[in-house]
Amino acid sequence: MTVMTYRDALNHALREELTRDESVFLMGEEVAEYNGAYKVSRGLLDEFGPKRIVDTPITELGFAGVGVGAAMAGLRPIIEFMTWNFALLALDQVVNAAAKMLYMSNGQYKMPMVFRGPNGAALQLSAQHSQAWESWLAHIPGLKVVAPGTPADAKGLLKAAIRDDNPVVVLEGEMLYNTKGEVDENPDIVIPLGKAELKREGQHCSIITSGKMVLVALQAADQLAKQGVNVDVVDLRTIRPMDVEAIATSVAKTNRAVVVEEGWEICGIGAQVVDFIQRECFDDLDAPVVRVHQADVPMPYAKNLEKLAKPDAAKTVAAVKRVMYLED
Amino acid sequence: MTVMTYRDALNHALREELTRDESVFLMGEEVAEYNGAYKVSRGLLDEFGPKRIVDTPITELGFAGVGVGAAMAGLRPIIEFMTWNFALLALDQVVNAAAKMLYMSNGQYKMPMVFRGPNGAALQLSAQHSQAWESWLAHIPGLKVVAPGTPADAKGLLKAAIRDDNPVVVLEGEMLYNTKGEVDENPDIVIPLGKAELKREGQHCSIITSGKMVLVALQAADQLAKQGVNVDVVDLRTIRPMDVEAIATSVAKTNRAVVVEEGWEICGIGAQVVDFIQRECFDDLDAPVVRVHQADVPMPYAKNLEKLAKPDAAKTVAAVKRVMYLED
Amino acid sequence: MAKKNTSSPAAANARDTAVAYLHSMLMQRRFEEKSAEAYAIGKIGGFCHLYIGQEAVSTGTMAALRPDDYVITAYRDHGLALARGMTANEIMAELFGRATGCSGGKGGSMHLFERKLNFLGGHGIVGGHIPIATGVAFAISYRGGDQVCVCFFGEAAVNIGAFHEALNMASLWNLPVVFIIENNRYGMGTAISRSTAQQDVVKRAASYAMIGTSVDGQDVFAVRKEMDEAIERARKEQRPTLVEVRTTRFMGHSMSDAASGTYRSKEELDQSMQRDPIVLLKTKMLSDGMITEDDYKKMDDEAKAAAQAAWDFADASPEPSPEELFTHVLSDESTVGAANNAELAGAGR
Amino acid sequence: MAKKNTSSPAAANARDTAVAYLHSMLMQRRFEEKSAEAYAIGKIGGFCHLYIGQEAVSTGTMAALRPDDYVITAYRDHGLALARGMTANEIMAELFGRATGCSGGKGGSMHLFERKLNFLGGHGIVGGHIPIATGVAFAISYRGGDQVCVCFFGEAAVNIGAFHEALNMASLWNLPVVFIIENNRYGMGTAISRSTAQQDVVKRAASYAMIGTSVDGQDVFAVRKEMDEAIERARKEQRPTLVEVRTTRFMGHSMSDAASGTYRSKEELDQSMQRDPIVLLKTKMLSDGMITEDDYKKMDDEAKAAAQAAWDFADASPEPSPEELFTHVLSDESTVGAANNAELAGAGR
Ligand SMILES: Cc1ncc(C[n+]2csc(CCOP(=O)(O)OP(=O)(O)O)c2C)c(N)n1
Ligand SMILES: Cc1ncc(C[n+]2csc(CCOP(=O)(O)OP(=O)(O)O)c2C)c(N)n1
Ligand SMILES: [Mg+2]
Ligand SMILES: [Mg+2]
Repeated sequence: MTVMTYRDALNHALREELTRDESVFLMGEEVAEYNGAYKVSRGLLDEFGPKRIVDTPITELGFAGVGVGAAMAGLRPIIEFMTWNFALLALDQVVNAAAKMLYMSNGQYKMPMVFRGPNGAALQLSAQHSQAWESWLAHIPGLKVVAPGTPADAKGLLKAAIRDDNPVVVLEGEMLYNTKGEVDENPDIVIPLGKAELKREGQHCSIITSGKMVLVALQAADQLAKQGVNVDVVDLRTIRPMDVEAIATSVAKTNRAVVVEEGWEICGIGAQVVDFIQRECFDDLDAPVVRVHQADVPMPYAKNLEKLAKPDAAKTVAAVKRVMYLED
Repeated sequence: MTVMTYRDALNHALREELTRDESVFLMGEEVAEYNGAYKVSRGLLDEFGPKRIVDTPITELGFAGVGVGAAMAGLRPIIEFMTWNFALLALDQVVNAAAKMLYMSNGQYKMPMVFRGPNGAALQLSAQHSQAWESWLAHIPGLKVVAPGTPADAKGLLKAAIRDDNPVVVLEGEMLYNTKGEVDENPDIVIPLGKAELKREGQHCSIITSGKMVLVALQAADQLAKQGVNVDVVDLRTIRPMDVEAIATSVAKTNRAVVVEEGWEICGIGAQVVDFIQRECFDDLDAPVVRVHQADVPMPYAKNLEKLAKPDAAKTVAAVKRVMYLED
Repeated sequence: MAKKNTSSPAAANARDTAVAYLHSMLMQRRFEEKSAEAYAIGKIGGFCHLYIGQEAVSTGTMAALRPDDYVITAYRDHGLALARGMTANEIMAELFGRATGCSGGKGGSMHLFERKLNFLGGHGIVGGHIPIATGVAFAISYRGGDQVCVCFFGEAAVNIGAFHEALNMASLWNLPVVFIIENNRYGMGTAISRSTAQQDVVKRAASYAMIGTSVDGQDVFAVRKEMDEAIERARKEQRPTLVEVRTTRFMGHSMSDAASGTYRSKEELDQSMQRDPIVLLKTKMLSDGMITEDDYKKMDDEAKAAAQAAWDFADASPEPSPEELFTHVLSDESTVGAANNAELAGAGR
Repeated sequence: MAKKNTSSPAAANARDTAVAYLHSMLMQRRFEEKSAEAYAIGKIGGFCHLYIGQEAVSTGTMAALRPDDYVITAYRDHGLALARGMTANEIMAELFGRATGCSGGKGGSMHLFERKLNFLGGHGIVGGHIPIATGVAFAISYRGGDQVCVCFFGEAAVNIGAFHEALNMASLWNLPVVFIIENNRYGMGTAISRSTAQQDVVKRAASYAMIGTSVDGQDVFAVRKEMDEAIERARKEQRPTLVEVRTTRFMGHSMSDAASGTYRSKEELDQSMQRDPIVLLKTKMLSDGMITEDDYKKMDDEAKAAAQAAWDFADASPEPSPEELFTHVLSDESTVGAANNAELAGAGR
C-alpha cells in the first residue's frame, strides 16, 4: 500500500494497463505532449510513444467516433474527454454507436472501450463548464458507468473498465485529482464493476452516494457522529449497473436514507435510487428519502452563489437530520 | 370544436402563430418544399414563403445554433428536428446555449424559441431511430418540456410554447400524428405550460403519464374498468416544470400509483415521479409505485422483440393490478 | 456464354470480370425489387432505403477490395452488403426481422453487419459512421497492417460536422481510408443546390489537404479504376482520398417516398434512368460479344431466383426468441443488473 | 499631444484615429495585467484567458463596426468587450463575481454580455458560438436590416463540426456575417501543425464557396482595412467572409498555463513578442510625429489608472445576493416549479 493522489492512481492504472495489453491506447485533447489538461496522463507519452498516447484536434464527436471504429477493429481505446462538459458534443457516438453496436450487430461487434475524464463542477467555472452527466449516461442501456470517489477506487475501477469488453464511462473529479489515499501497487488488483462499498458503518441512516460526493458524505458522517448520529455511507462506485442489493441491505438496517449526488435534481441519480428503495424497502422506510443535489439552476460563476448551488456536507447533515426528524 | 388529427392540430398551431407574429419562423430539415418529413408543416411554405419556412442542410447542431442566434437577435424561432433521435447531435446548443443564455447573461438575453419534433419509437425503426429523450431534457434547468398526448393538447401546448419567452422543448409522437380528437379552432386558446390534466377519473389507482403513453394509459383504464377497477389518468402534459400538486392530489385520493413512460427505466421520468410521490404522499401510499417503461435495451428491429420492449396497455393493466395486490 | 473475343487469356479475364460485375449488379437489383414487394405487403417494416440505380458503385468498389479490407456505410446498405459477398438469404431474413438474419433480426434494413466479411454496418445517423471509418483506419495503421477501410455516404452528409472532423484527422494522421461520396444529388427531398454552398463537393478535400477525385458512378469500370487508385493510395502511401461518385437513385429516398413528382421531376428522373448501370454494362458486353441476350436472360433469371429463394428462406425462418430481447446488451449479460432481469418476469418491466 | 503633421484636417483625422486605437489597446493591456494580478491573489477565480498580444485584432475590428452591429466571441473575451465599448468597471466586477458585473456575477470571465452594445457573449464551448453568429445574421437578413455580425474564434476551432456546419449555411443563405479566425497558432498546448491537416486555414473558405482573406493581426491598420472590406461585403452584398488574422498570444492559454517553456519555446515566443501590436503602433505614431513619448506615457498612465479604478470598483461591489441563485433561470420565475422553490427553504434542496 502506498499513499498517492487520485490523479496518480489513475495514472498508474493507465500505465499498468498500457503495459499489460498492446491493444490499449489513450486518445484525447492534450493527453500526450501537454501530459493531460489535468496531468492524469503525465509521463505516458515518454513511456509509450505517440502511437499509443495520441493528441487529437478539438473534435470531441470525431475522436469519440475514432475510438468506436478502433474498438470495432479490435483495439481497446481509452478516450479522454478534457472534461465531460465537452463530451456533450460526442454523445451521439457514445450512445448511438458505442452503446448499441453489440446489440445492433447481434453480438458481432464488442466495444471494449473507455470514455473518461473529469465530470461536474470544479471551482467557479460557471454554467458551461460545470455539468455532471451521470444521470444521462446511466439512462443508456449498453453502457456501464463508474464514478470513483477515492484513489484506490479510481485505480481499481479504471483498470476494470479498461479490461471490460463493454463501453465503460469513467467519471472522474477535477476536485478529486489532488486528494490522497492508500492504493495497492499490485497491478493485478482490479475492483469489480457493479459492486458498491460500504465506506462507513452506522445504524441511524443510510447515505447513498458516489464519485465526488463520497468525500462530502464522509465529512457529513464525521459531523453527525459528533452529534451522536451514526450513518452508513454506501458508495455505489458503479452507477450503472447499480448495486441495488447493497442499497437495500443498508436501508433495511437503518430504515432511513439520504441520497447525495452532484448533478441536478430532476431525473437525477437520486431519483432512481429513491425508486429502487421504495421498490425494495417499502415497508422498511421510516421517513421519505431526502435528496441532496445541485440547485436546479445553471451553475453561477460568483463564489458565493456557486457555494449555495452545490451539494455539500452541511446540506447533507441537514438532510440526515430531516429524515431522522431531528431539530436542525 | 372540430375533429382533427394530431398532425393537423400542430399544423394549425404553427399556422396561427406564424400569422399572429411576424417574428415567428420555422426551420428544419425538409420542413418547406417537402412539407415536413411527417407533413406537420404541410402548406406552410405556400402560405408564408421561404423566408419564414426554411429548409436546412443536414446539420442539427448548426441549425439549432442558428435558432439560438436568431432568438438572441429578437426572433422567435421554431426549430424542427426531423426526429429527436437526430437532436442528440444538437444538444450542446439546446443545453449549453439555449437553456443557459438567460442565466449567464443575467437576464439580458431571453430565448423565446421552440425545439420540436417526434420523439421516441415509431414502428420497427430499430436502435438508432427509437429513442425517447424526455428524461434527459427534463434534467436541464432553463428548459421547459412538454409532451402532448392528444390533438387538443398538441395545439394548445405548441401555441403556448411558441408564445413563451423561454426555450421550450415539444416532444411529439410519430405514432400520434394520425390520431384524432376534438380541437377548438379558436386561435386564442392556449394551454398553460406546467399544468397537468386529469384525463380520466377513478378512485382505485393513479396512472401518471404523458405524451404517447396517454393513449396507452386510457386503453388500460378501459380494460381495467371492465374488471371493476377505476383509475385516475393524470396526464402531466408538461414534464418540466412538473405539476407535482396534480400528482399528489390524485395519489392522496387513490393511495396507489403506476407511472407509464415511453423511455428507459434508469433515471427516467418515472423515477422522478416516484420521488415526488414519496416526498409528498409518503403516508398515503398503500403499495410501492410500479413503473412501466421501455425494456432496458436498445430498441430491436424485429416486430416481436419490439413489441416486447415497448410499454403497452397490457403491461399497464398488469402494473395496476400489482399495486392493487390483485391476481393477474 | 458467348465465346467470341475470349480467344486470348486477357480477353477471357476481361469477360470473367465483366460477367462477375453483371452478376453482382443483377443480384442487387433483383434482390431489392423483391424487398420492395415484401415491404409493400408488410413482410418488411421500418425504414427501407433502396439502392437501385447505384449498383455500379458497390460492385466497382468491392471488386477493388481485398477480403481483409473493411467496409462501412450508412443506412442505404443492401446493395453494398450483397456486393461485399453477404448472402441474399441472411440479408432478406434480416429485413424480415428473423433470427437467421445477419444481425439476428435486431438490426433491420439500416443495420446490416457481417463480421466474417469485415462489413461493419449499416448506420442510421447521417455522418455518424465517418469518424468510425477513420477509427478503423487508425487501428489498421496502429497494427501496421496494409488493409484499407472504405466508407460510403451520401452527398448530403458532407455538410454535417462529423464528416469535417473525421476527414481532418484522417489526413493529419495519414490513415488508410477512402471516403466515398455517393452523390445522387438528393438528400431526401433536398436537391444539393439547396443544401450545399459548394456544390462541387470534391473541392472540400482541399480543406484537409487531401486528394479528391470524381468519377461517373454509372460506369462500373470507371468506378473500379478510380477505386483501384484510391485504395492503392491508402494501402501503399497511407493517404486517404475523398472520391465523389456521381450517380442516381432510381427510387424514392425510402419506401415511403415517391421516386419522382414532388421534389424531383419525372423528366429529370427519366433522363437519369437512361443511364442505368446494368443496362450500360449489358449493352457494352453485348456489343463486345462477351455475352448474348440469352446469357443475360439466364443470369437475370438466376438473380431473380436467388431473390425469391431469399424471400422463401426468410419467410420460413423463425422470429428471434423472446429471450433475445435481453441478449447482447452487454457482452457479459450477468451484470446487466436488477432492472433487466425483472423485465421479463413481471408486469410492466 | 504632439502637433506636428496635424496641419491638414486629414492628418488630424488620421491622428485622432491612431490615438483612439492606441487608447483602446492600452486599456485592454493594462486591464488584463491588472486581472492577472487579481487572479494571482484569488480575487478572480475559474478560468481566465488573457488576450494580451492580440489587441490589434479587437481594436481594428471594432473600429470598423457600427453601434448597431453585433459581436460574438469565445471565452477569450475581455479585450474584445473593452474594445467594443464595455466599461472596465463592469468587466472587472464580473471577473470578481460581483453583482455590478456585466453579467451580474453569474457569467464570469468566459461569459461577458452587454445587450446595450449588442455584445452577445462570451462562450465557453469551442466552436459553439459560430452557428449562433450565423443565426444572428439570419435574423438581420430576416428583418431586412443592414447590420453585420462579427464572430471571433481561435484557429483550433476550425476543426470542430460546428464551424463547418455554420459556414455552409452562412454562404448558402447569403448572410451578413464575418467569421474571424484569430490564428495565434496554438489551441491550448497544441500547435496548429499537430491539429490541422490544412494549415493554411483560410483555404477552408473554398469549401463553402466563400471569400477568404488573411491579414497581419499585429498591425491595427491592416486589420481595420481588411475588416472594412469584409464588413462592407456583408453589409452591402450580404456575403459572409472568412478572415484569418495572424496573431500571437503573449501569455499562456489561461492563467493556469505558462506562457512558454513546455509546448512553445521561449525563443519562439520572444521572437513573436518583437511584434507587440502596441509597440508597433506607438513606434509608428512617434515616427509619424502623431504623439510624443510624453503623450504615450500619459495615455498609458490613464489606462493603468482606469484598470486600478476598475479593481477598486469591483472590490467595493457587493456579491450577488443569495436570491440571485434562482433568478433568470426562466424569464418567468413563477413557473420554475416545486423543485426550485424548495431549494432555498430547506436542507439539501
Ligand atoms: C443526423 C441525421 N439527420 C437526419 C437524418 C434523416 N435522414 C436520413 S437519410 C437523410 C438524407 C441523406 O442524404 P444523402 O446523405 O445524400 O444520402 P442518400 O440518402 O441520398 O443516399 C436524412 C435527412 C438522419 N438519419 N440523421
Ligand atoms: C468543445 C470544447 N473542447 C475543448 C475545450 C477546452 N478548450 C478551451 S480553449 C481550447 C483551445 C482553443 O484554441 P483556439 O481555438 O486556437 O483559441 P485560443 O485559445 O488560441 O484563443 C480548448 C481545447 C472547450 N472549451 N470546448
Ligand atoms: Mg444523396
Ligand atoms: Mg489559438
